[in-house]
Amino acid sequence: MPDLKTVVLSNQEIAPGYYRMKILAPGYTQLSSPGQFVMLRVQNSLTPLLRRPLGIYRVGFAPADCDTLPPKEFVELIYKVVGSGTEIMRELEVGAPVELLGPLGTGFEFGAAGTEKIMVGGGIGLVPLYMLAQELVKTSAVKLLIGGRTRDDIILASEFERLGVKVEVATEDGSMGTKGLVTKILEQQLDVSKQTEVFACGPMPMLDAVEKICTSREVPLQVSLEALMACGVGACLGCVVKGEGHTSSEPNYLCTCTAGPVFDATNLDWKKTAAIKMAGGGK
Amino acid sequence: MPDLKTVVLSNQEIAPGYYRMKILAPGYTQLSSPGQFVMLRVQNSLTPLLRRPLGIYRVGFAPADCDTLPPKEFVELIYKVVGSGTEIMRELEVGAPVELLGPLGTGFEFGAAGTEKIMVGGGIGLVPLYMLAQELVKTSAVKLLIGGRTRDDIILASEFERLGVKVEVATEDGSMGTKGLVTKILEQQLDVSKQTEVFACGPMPMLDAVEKICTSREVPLQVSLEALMACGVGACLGCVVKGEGHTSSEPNYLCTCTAGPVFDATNLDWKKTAAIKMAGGGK
Amino acid sequence: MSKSTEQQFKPNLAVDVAGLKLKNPIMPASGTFGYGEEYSPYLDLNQLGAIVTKGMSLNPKAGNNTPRICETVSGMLNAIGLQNVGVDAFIKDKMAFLANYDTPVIVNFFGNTQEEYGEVAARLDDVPGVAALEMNISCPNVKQGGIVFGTEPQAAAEVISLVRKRTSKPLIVKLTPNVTDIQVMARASEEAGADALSLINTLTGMAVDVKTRKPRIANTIGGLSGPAIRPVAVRLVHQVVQAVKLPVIGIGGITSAVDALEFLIVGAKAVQVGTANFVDPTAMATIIADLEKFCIDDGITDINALIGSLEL
Amino acid sequence: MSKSTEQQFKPNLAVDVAGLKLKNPIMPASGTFGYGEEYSPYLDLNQLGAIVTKGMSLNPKAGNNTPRICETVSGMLNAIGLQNVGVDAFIKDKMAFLANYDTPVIVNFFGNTQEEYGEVAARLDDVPGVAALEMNISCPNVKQGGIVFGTEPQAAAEVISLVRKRTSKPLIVKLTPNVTDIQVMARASEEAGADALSLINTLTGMAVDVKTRKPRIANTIGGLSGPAIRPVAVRLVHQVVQAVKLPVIGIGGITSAVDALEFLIVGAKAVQVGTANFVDPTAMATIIADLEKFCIDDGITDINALIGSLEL
Ligand SMILES: Cc1cc2nc3c(=O)[nH]c(=O)nc-3n(C[C@H](O)[C@H](O)[C@H](O)COP(=O)(O)OP(=O)(O)OC[C@H]3O[C@@H](n4cnc5c(N)ncnc54)[C@H](O)[C@@H]3O)c2cc1C
Ligand SMILES: Cc1cc2nc3c(=O)[nH]c(=O)nc-3n(C[C@H](O)[C@H](O)[C@H](O)COP(=O)(O)OP(=O)(O)OC[C@H]3O[C@@H](n4cnc5c(N)ncnc54)[C@H](O)[C@@H]3O)c2cc1C
Ligand SMILES: Cc1cc2nc3c(=O)[nH]c(=O)nc-3n(C[C@H](O)[C@H](O)[C@H](O)COP(=O)(O)O)c2cc1C
Ligand SMILES: Cc1cc2nc3c(=O)[nH]c(=O)nc-3n(C[C@H](O)[C@H](O)[C@H](O)COP(=O)(O)O)c2cc1C
Ligand code: FES
Ligand code: FES
Repeated sequence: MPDLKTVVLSNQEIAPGYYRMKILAPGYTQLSSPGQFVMLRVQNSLTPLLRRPLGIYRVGFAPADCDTLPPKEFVELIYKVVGSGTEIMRELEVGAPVELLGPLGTGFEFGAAGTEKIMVGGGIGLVPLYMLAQELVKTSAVKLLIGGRTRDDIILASEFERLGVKVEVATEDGSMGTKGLVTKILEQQLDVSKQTEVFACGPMPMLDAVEKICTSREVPLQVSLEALMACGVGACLGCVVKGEGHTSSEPNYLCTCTAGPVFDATNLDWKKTAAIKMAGGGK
Repeated sequence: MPDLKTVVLSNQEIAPGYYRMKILAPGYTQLSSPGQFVMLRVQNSLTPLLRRPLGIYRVGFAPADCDTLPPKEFVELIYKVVGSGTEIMRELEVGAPVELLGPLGTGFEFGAAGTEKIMVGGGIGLVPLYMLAQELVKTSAVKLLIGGRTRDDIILASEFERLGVKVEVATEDGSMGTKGLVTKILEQQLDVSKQTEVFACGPMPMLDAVEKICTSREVPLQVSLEALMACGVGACLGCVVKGEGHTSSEPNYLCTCTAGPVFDATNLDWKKTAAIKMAGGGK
Repeated sequence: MSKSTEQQFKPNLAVDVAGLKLKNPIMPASGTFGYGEEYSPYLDLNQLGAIVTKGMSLNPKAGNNTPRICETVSGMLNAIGLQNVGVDAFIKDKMAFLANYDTPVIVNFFGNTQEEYGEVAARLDDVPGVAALEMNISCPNVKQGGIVFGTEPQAAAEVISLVRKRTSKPLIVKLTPNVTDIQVMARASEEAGADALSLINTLTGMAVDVKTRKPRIANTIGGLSGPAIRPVAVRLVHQVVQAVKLPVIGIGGITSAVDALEFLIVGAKAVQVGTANFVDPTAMATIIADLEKFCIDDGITDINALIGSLEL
Repeated sequence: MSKSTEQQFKPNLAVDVAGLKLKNPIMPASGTFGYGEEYSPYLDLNQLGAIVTKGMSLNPKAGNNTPRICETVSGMLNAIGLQNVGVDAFIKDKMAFLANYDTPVIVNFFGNTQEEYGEVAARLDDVPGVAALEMNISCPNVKQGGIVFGTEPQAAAEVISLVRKRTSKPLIVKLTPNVTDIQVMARASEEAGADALSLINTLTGMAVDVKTRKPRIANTIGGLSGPAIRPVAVRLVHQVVQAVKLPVIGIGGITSAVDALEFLIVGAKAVQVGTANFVDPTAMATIIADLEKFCIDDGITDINALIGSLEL
């Protein structure tokens, strides 16, 4: 989990409002596991003050600038511009200095080899599922169910297909794939599947619905959560969620940044977690 | 005194630590008079918070990008990198957005046509003297005495020579021109001159010495002062200097931003003004 | 609501503060807008909810030595020392300009003693065009060994009562944030006869030049203002709104409509913009326009519906 | 002095705070450095002047609801609610790790009642490896209707005297900035038996999400920290240094060696770095290196010569 002062290798819009950024990141191909994240300092300045937590989309090596140099190890992020920090990220050019802390947190367990894997995601919730898919396809059939309001919210589908993942899409307005919520196609899938494990990342209402579906069918579920974070390393206790059995006299707070961001759904006090409103970060 | 949201036209190092920036500035060729300044917001961000006061070096028109467009009216600044704001300025590229308030303040009186004019300056103190020289050479013989610690501090000499100004240099280490303080050559000049008017801009110890010399010889002197400024328009009362006859029961504070930055030396309570330490701006 | 109907209404931005009718809740903070004239080339003063002048005292005041200001992280320190032309010169020389506008003029004032406070208020009482008085109680009480009026409920109540007797204009008392319990000060001001409260004045602060080892401002200690202090200001306004029935004017670090909305939502009836004027002379015009836009986007027809809309 | 001789000395950075010998004046602020272990991958804990732990209470404490933090302009609000494992679990589970380092460990603690404060101090008293206690008095006194101990000189003095009797370790009292007169609190703490004072704890603040109309943190009000508050902190440390003889540890918005120097120059013997750790986990190492560089550049052989060197 090095703390790197490093540079942007590339930064491009991939869909309206969504960007892909490659950052030079020595060590990341060895260190990163699916579901982990980084804390990115978008510029050396006191506004915005805090680092931004961003999921690791992919790690790899990019060709060097000339033959005699070694290839460049990178981490790739996919981000949506929502506020001050991501606004600044959008403007970063090749070579811009950034500070990168990571990989951080506890990622996904891969589950039993061979059993069917269903991933459910929406928007930037797809980000941590990509590296997971890279692993899962090695041993199992993998499906990805993507949900969104309209077709503009559906990103990265072909990237997952290229890994051999079977992708299905649901949009609320029917502009792409099945019309309706992604949970509808999840239920249809689970109706026909036998041994399945589910991995989900996305907005809290979606995770909440997925949890209800999986729990009622006794399907194992791992979820990746978001939380407001200051440190990313378990020091500030800002990012906690309530764990299973939490009471105020016997607290069981779990740090999203260390115990998570990926949790086995049964380890969470699900009702209280689902009630968290992220109140936007914002200033 | 428009408040412009505008852009950088060019930005280059002209000597170690000194930069020249051209900014698109409709109206400036008509509005600006020698000795005035601008308040520049170097970027749209809350750190640094305040605008920076910078003297107007020159105004003019730059060729348009294509024949069918009108030429670009610009203001040109010369700045030394000393702290957070000028650090950011240094990094600004062509097209970078900046906010420009000005021209502000009261500049130089040109004095009697025909009498010899001696300008004394050092470092960025030369900046406001350039437009002054452009005016003075129209009617009078103009000399510029530049002082500095070493030859690296001597900037813009050839620019003034090109206007027809006779330039003499003094450096404390003798690496260029006369060895010693610029006030030494000022005294030599005044010894041989008859009707002379002096215009000075530079560090306070230099201005203080110049004032003593001119007062003792009854030579008219205008000085351009620096002060920490928040508003630049006379509203905050942060930038005051003590005027002639100032006492605490009968205060005579003058705003450097409106009554100045150029003052007739006799209008200032010179002892108290010379004692001001600018304590660096800094944070 | 469809896009087209959304655009069809013009939301009401007018608010009422202690009987003062303001076109909108945006006005400058005292000491950051001179006597109004200084910013008139940049801003149509008729657009503003009100104009608040630099603080006036009985006699002209010289102010502090220089340097008087310095920049801090997302803020600034000032120790201007309340330099002003004195209330008589103000009435004679500065009010005439402000009479050209139909915007209510709020005159900020202070004194070194109770009597001075009272006398300044009395002199302003029959001046036409003065819509209200804003009483700055963040000043040391010369007779009480320099303890700041606004940090002692008893001292504050006494001077406010005295001023109350000498003016018939709406009296806004401006509170200092440098106290343990702002609710005590707010209640004391209410009971003593204030018509409205405004807060916050600056937080006391200091900065040091590590090279020269000297304070960055001549007065050693100064007042911190700007965006850095906004969370403290929002908290104090929230606490005051809960403690008193008086209308409250929120002040502290406002640079944008969103910043202003924080104060309105916690319950301020209007807000003052200070340091932001220095950074952007047109800041208040932008804030007013953006407030209107916010209302339209959120389907709010009257900004008064937003005031105090905090959900706890 | 020529460039070459300038480089030849290694300045002394060691300071003494109430008998505690520190390698240098830099240590983390409580609650921003976990129990030390969290940052050990990024920083050699042996480099630090001291390690200050998260605040400990008698029983484990659950802390507040979420969201607990939010970013503000050049700062952040937190209302963690003093979540901690409880003093016994701390002694059992967390001290073992810290024993691997030769850096003094300062344990921050608090209570809901006088008795709880006393009991926590007593349990830490004979724990080997605990170099000193830092007593957080910014907590509401449950028995006194929730008034914060640190805002009432009498309440503060009582609880400090009581703790003083139950510990033989150096006792650092950490003051809250949310008071009218910090000098009164500082003197009360000195008289009650504190060996050193540390300040400031966070300023009380609040932020509102204007879209949802809700406070940004679940607790409504939180503590403001970070660079935004530094001028307030420097002022308070300056005032405290003038009021008492005790050594003072400066805290508030330090991100760089220059920031730390402001506090040292006004008279702090050491400083704590808080929020900056989140922004840059190596901040303290950089600050220590830059302090040394500053001394070399300025020809200062002993950092103690800088402490209190303010020129007024
Ligand atoms: C473990 C984890 C992984 C994430 N992965 C991704 C990703 O791969 N792609 C992506 O686009 N986004 C991701 N997010 C969300 C991302 O952190 C926020 O969108 C981002 O911080 C917003 O910053 P901003 O400055 O643009 O917004 P602002 O609203 O200006 O941010 C203000 C403050 O709120 C925080 N904040 C705002 N929204 C969120 C949020 N949803 N989650 C956490 N903090 C927030 C910011 O970090 C900052 O501290 C992830 C969040 C977490 C916790
Ligand atoms: C009327 C006037 C004309 C000037 N003309 C020029 C010029 O043409 N070229 C040039 O290089 N410099 C000029 N200066 C000085 C210039 O304003 C400062 O160098 C600049 O503000 C430093 O900003 P900074 O952020 O780099 O430094 P920092 O030290 O980070 O600035 C911190 C604060 O102190 C203020 N400050 C610091 N130094 C000065 C100073 N010397 N004068 C006034 N404020 C200061 C800054 O504006 C800012 O508010 C002029 C100053 C004045 C008052
Ligand atoms: C340069 C300056 C001068 C000020 N002068 C006064 C004054 O004369 N009277 C007063 O009540 N407040 C005065 N203030 C305080 C402001 O009115 C306001 O309360 C404070 O700056 C906080 O608002 P802001 O953060 O928007 O600047 C002054 C503030 C500044 C920055
Ligand atoms: C997330 C967080 C948790 C904190 N927890 C504690 C604590 O448990 N005990 C305490 O005395 N201070 C606590 N503080 C206050 C800090 O120790 C410090 O006094 C304050 O943050 C100011 O310093 P800074 O601006 O460098 O952060 C906490 C601060 C933060 C930001
Ligand atoms: S973000 Fe600080 S503990 Fe998780
Ligand atoms: S800079 Fe504000 S009055 Fe001159």
